[in-house]
Amino acid sequence: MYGGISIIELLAMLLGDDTPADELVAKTYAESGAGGTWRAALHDGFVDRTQLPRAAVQAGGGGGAALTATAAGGSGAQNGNLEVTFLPSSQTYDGRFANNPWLQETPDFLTKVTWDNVALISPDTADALGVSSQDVVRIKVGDRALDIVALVMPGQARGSIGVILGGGRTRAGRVGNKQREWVGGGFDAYKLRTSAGLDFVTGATVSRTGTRYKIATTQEHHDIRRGFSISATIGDKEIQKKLPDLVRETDRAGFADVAYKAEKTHPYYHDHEHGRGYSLYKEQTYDGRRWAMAIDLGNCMGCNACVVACQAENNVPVVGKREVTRNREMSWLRIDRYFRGDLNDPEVVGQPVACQHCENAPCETVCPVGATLHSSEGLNDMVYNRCVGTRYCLNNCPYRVRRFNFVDYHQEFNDARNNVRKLLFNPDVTVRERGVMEKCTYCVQRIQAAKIKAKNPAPHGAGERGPIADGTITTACQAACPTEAIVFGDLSDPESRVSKLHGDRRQYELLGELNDKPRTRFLARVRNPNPELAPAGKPAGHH
Amino acid sequence: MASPSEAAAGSDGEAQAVFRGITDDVSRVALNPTPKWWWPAFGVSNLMLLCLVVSLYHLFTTGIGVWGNNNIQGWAWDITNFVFWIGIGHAGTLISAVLYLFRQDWRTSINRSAEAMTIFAVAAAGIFPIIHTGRPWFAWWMIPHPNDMGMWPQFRSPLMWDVFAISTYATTSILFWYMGMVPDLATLRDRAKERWKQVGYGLLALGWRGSARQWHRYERAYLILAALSTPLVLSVHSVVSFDFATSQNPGWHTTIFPPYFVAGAIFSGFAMVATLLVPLRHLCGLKHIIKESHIEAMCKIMIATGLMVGGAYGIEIFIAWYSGNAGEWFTFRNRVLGEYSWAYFAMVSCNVLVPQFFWIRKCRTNPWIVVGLCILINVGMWFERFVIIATSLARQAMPGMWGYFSPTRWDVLTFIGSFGLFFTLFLLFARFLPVIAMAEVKAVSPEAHAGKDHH
Amino acid sequence: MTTPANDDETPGAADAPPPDRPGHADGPDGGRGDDGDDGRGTGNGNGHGSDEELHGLLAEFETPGALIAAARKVRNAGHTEFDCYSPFPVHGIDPAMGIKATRLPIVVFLGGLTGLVLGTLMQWWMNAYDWPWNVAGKPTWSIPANVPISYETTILLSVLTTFFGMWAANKLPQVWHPFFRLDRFARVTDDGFFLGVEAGDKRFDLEQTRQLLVAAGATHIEECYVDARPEARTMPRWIMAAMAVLTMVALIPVALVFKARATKSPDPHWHVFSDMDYQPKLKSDQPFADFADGRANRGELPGTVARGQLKADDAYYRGIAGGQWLTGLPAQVEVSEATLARGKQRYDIYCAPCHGFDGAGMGIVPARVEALGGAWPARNLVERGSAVITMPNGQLYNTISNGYNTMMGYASQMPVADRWAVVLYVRALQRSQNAAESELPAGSQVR
Amino acid sequence: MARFLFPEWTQPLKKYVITPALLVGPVYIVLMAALVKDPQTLRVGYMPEQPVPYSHALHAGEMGLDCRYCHNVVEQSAKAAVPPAATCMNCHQTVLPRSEKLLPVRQAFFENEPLRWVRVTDLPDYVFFNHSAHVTRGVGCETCHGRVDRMVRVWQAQPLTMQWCLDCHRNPEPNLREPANVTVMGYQPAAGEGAAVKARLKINPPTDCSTCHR
Repeated sequence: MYGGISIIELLAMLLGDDTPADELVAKTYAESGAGGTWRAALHDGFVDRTQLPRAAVQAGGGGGAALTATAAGGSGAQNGNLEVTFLPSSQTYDGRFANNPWLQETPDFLTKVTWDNVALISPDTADALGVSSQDVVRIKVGDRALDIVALVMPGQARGSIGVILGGGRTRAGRVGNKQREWVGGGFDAYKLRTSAGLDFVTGATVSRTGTRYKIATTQEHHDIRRGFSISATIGDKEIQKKLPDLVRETDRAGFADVAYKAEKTHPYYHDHEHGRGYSLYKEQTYDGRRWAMAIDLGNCMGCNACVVACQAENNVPVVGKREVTRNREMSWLRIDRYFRGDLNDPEVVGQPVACQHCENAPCETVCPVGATLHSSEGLNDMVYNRCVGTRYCLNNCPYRVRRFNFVDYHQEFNDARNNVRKLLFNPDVTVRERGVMEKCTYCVQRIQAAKIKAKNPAPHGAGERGPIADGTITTACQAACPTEAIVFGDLSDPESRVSKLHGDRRQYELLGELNDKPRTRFLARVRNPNPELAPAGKPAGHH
Repeated sequence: MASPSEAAAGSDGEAQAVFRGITDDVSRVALNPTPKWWWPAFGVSNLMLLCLVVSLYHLFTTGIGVWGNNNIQGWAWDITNFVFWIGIGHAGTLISAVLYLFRQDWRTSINRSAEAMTIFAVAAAGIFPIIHTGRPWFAWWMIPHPNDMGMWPQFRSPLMWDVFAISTYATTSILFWYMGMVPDLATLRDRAKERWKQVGYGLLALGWRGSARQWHRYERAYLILAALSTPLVLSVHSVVSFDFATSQNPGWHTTIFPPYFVAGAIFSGFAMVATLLVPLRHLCGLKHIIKESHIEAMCKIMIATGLMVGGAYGIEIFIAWYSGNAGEWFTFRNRVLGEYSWAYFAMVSCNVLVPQFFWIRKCRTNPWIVVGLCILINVGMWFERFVIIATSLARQAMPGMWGYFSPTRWDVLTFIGSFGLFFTLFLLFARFLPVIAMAEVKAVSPEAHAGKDHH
Repeated sequence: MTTPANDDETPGAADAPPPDRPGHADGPDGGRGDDGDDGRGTGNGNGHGSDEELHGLLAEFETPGALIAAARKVRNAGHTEFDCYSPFPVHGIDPAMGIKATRLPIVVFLGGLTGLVLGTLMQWWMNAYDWPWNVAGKPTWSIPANVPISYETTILLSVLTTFFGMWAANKLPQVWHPFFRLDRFARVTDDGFFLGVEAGDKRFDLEQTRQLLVAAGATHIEECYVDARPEARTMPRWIMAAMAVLTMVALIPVALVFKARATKSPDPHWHVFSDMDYQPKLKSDQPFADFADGRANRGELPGTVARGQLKADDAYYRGIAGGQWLTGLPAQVEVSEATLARGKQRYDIYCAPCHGFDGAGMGIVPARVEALGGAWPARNLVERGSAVITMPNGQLYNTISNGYNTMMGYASQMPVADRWAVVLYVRALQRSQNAAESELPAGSQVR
Repeated sequence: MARFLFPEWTQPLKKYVITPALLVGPVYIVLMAALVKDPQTLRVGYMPEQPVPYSHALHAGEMGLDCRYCHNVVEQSAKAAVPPAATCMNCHQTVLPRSEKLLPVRQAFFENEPLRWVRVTDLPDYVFFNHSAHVTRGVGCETCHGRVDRMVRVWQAQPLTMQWCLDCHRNPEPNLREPANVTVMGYQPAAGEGAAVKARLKINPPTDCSTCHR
């Protein structure tokens, strides 16, 4: 864009050849004998029939038992003999993407930490060390020492400190440089990592430095373990009670029962069974298309691809660390992560939550100006330019998926240096200003584009107008999902994938007892753990 | 006719002296040179008002983000302050209208200042629904008017009900207050010595001359306004409570809210009236008009409403448990035992325990104790709204979006500023307008029947 | 404590010197106030000026009870144009004076009813009729949700009717009244009880009425005069002038608005609130200074191939087959009436301006050049023996796409399919322009 | 100081000044606010200076060029496209090739700079209008842009407010014509033409929020 040159060109120039890079590559391609034209290969993105041969592998016997023992017991090492493992960051990898604010603000899929890298300590070890989350600890290995903020992480192995790499850079750029506590930037974990121990080192000593450092997480926005102890217990107990309702799961045996219906598995609210079927008034009906989504929890692995895709597609602003600590992250799609069971060896459950597009949307009733209304196709439309920002809809949304622009998150564009970043915006989506509410729209810009395209006559010929075939419209999150956990489509077409998933016996509505009639439905996960890996005393699946 | 009036009626000149005494004492407050205590008080109020101006400027130029509100607690101090002030703004109309309908003659000593307080509290409350919006410059979209968007307001929203309820209430309160004040403004007109006051009060008094034919219609209109204000005052806080009661959130979605809010409003309103009047009667030398018995009566009402509010707290919890609704029950357990339990216990102790001191006579008669307890009650009532709004929102149905609210300095400044607005207006009122309804006090005094034949 | 109002307890004090009335020393009505005071100063019936007119008699009583008794007497004496004045409503005076119950409650009821109907109609019309929104799947009209607002509008209109109705019925505001001229009357808002009989009453007689009032127990009786000079009753000129000026000033914005409506302006329109009207995003047709070409639109990036833009088919995209111009048509081009119609439409839009609708080369552009004194005929596409007739389809397609000689390429204006349609149409045009009459279908030959 | 007495001439003031002012004043204020805010006052008639004195009246009117000659993607895309200088040069390399007025066009063409036309019809960025969806359904250019063939310098002819859009979305028939004639200026649709087009093309314009706001 700025007339730079690529590595290939630079190397070629050093060799005295100033052919442009694309020609060099094309030439190499032609010489490689891969067949076909370079242009075609570039278009397809791959060259057919060049994959590696399929290999046959077999699991070695008995390995599982050993793994189980380690996971459950851990090393139980004492301070001074702790293990430190170096983990690539899920956001900045080894630090190379540190200057990308989208990634910096994407919450890590397990820790939900943004803008910083941390040292993960298991709850037991943390208790033994007297360390709690947000304490800055000094990790010493030999003569090397690192001050880094600790995060008590359920599921981290006992006696092992997981140090996440990728922070503390000083020349990454305006975003990625190590900054003040309120801005983030993390800690330089390479102070501890030598070529002698690239993946892990042992013999570490951990001590508290006495200072604290605010971590910005998008879940448990503050440390629930601090303060009044009953409060933490109440919250934790409640989460454990709610979980089977929110994230429904079954095991192979449960699923084998032909009468299994995820809808009926967990009556958290006692009237769940008979909360349906009666209405005081005549409800609205939808004659035409009915857009809907299905999210298969069995496929979702919490990789965050959908979160970033949504951010890119929908002009979702990056708000910065301080705003995240104030619970003001703007991401329209969040992946809730919960721990279940023993905190030292928990099961992790995740759930992507965006606007559910309820047919009886509680947010709509309360808007005084009609800024959020239902479309004739069942979308819960949000009109940014009508919004006066009472935030009542946010308060009344049981799923808490609405996001408010508390300050002008696009103020940086007043600065000419950021001009080029305007190119990041999707021109088909409004860039929201401060004071308005926003939320997932089911990528309505894509829906509208497809609808117009389907109705427009073909470039020539006498106006062919076709229906929108199932799969023509993909939402950004769906397109990015590597496991196809998200399916979007039209419920009025009984053959569409989404219709079939909505009829699946694994489907259930999130908080269905409220009778909001969400258009997004979840499919219960079928857990099928290896019995040898399942921890002792915890049967695989527990319903 | 009661016997004291007969005694008073014995001498006609005495009756006139009594009336003149009332006129003198009340007019003196408005017409005499500014008392020494007024300027420092006004200065402090103005400083607080300045806080409001500064924080509003910062708010309008930066956004709601200057406050601690977030995507979990969309409302926090802003709406807490709004409900707090609107609650306080209930006592005035209640004293004026309801007690008038019940023929509680003692109200005449306090109704004028209580009404004034109502209006100023409604003014302080009224700014919050507007400034709490993200784009206050578009708040006028809530007023139904033809426009080039072809859009109308959405009347199912309780916020629209609020718009109508509060504007009706503000209008009614102001008209009621002003109408009641006209004869007294005429008194000030006729006694003012400076030309600007003569003209000013003269214009405000509309040429009132106490004609019997005019008194006749005036009294009838006053009665009608009282009759209209009584259901209105009950409806306003009910409508405010609908903001919460008609929502879907556990902790908000409660049928008990309308009566509970109204009781709380009367409770806090009387506490505020007492807080203001106890010093006022000392400072303005009105002890013989605003008598100790009036303060005591207000204290007794506070015991009653405090118990009602306490009962509501108990019933809320009972119903949450009895409903068997797991989410509801959790919200209430969390309220009492969760991370906001400090706010809950502040609320209960201030609202339920504190008024119990009023059973003791000394606590009702000692001005320091009365003011102290009343301030505590208002603190408690603020916490009640905070508990309902912020703590209910903190832990709703999705544990993935649980959070904790921390106010910023701008939250505090805005709140202080709203007090500044209230006190500034009240001090201006206490300085320039008749703080006591002279005509009404005269009308209910035993001397009003002097010289009548007994048939 | 004494106040000016009760300095004069004795009737004689009515002869007190006239008070100062500053502010009326000059102007057309200067001295009017003094005249009024003179009238009052000598107000006991002797010697007031001829420009004074008797308004009535004002009697003072000591107690409310005395006032009631006096009112009854005056009424029994047949007076109707009289009124009692008191600092507070004296109970029992209404029957004594014969005041009929006011009709205010009925008016208020009607006002409230109007409020109820208007409030309900407004909500129905706005939410259920004019634009029925689908709000949370609820019915567009359901009474319960509309009760609070209907209720509030009912109360609001009732209150407004009460308030304004009462003042209107009382004929207030009326800051001027003859009795205000009497210093004593100032006590009516303090401790005085007065009964005033107006001179306009048909039973009024100065002496008899005075006797009646004395008999009724008045402690003090005064005559009240009004200034009868016309200049005291006409508005001062400056008020008229101010009103006229105000009216003129109010018309200025009206004039400005109508000017704005009637004229065109090169200035961009005024955004009252420009929220999100201009967003930081870049749209395809926006300028963008950070790129050398000044455009935000990047077009195709060199060295990349977008999905679906491989365009590997030479015959279709370039009109070449086997290194030669394509002579037939690519497989994608369907020879049909629809294609031909499309081709004609596109030809008429893009080609006809130069080549003419008949293809003869004299379109509007060459005609314009000629009119301006130049000469630049476009190529005749249909001329018998022209190279255009013999050139292969592929070459014709290529000429449309990339231009030839002074003709620019139309690849950016016409999609590929359209260009082939135009090729098809040009062929048809050539054929039709050079057709023999015998080739026409039977029945359409020129007779 | 003596009492102040209001003079008697205040009596007619009530009748002739205060009451009329109270009645007329609010009406005046509301009416003026409405008039000022009215798009007819604020928006219609915006006629900016253009970098080149291009005359639609000459090209589209007198010479009869089809709108689509320059606004060529109007049938396929959301935007009608402001033509690049190359489109001008299609003709102007031979017609008036040395004209002073056309200097910016030649400069833009030969130096690959954009010709910065000033946008006349500009909707706020939160409104997503799609030309193709309207033009291919038979909404004429003229309906929104007015008689461009008579404008020497183009000006905004319609208020383009939401209410104005809604009026047509709710009752499209009066503004529909055979799609082949969309570019015809001064077109008079035959009786029943709109209804026929609406039925044939199954035109049912939505009034959902997300139709225009995304």
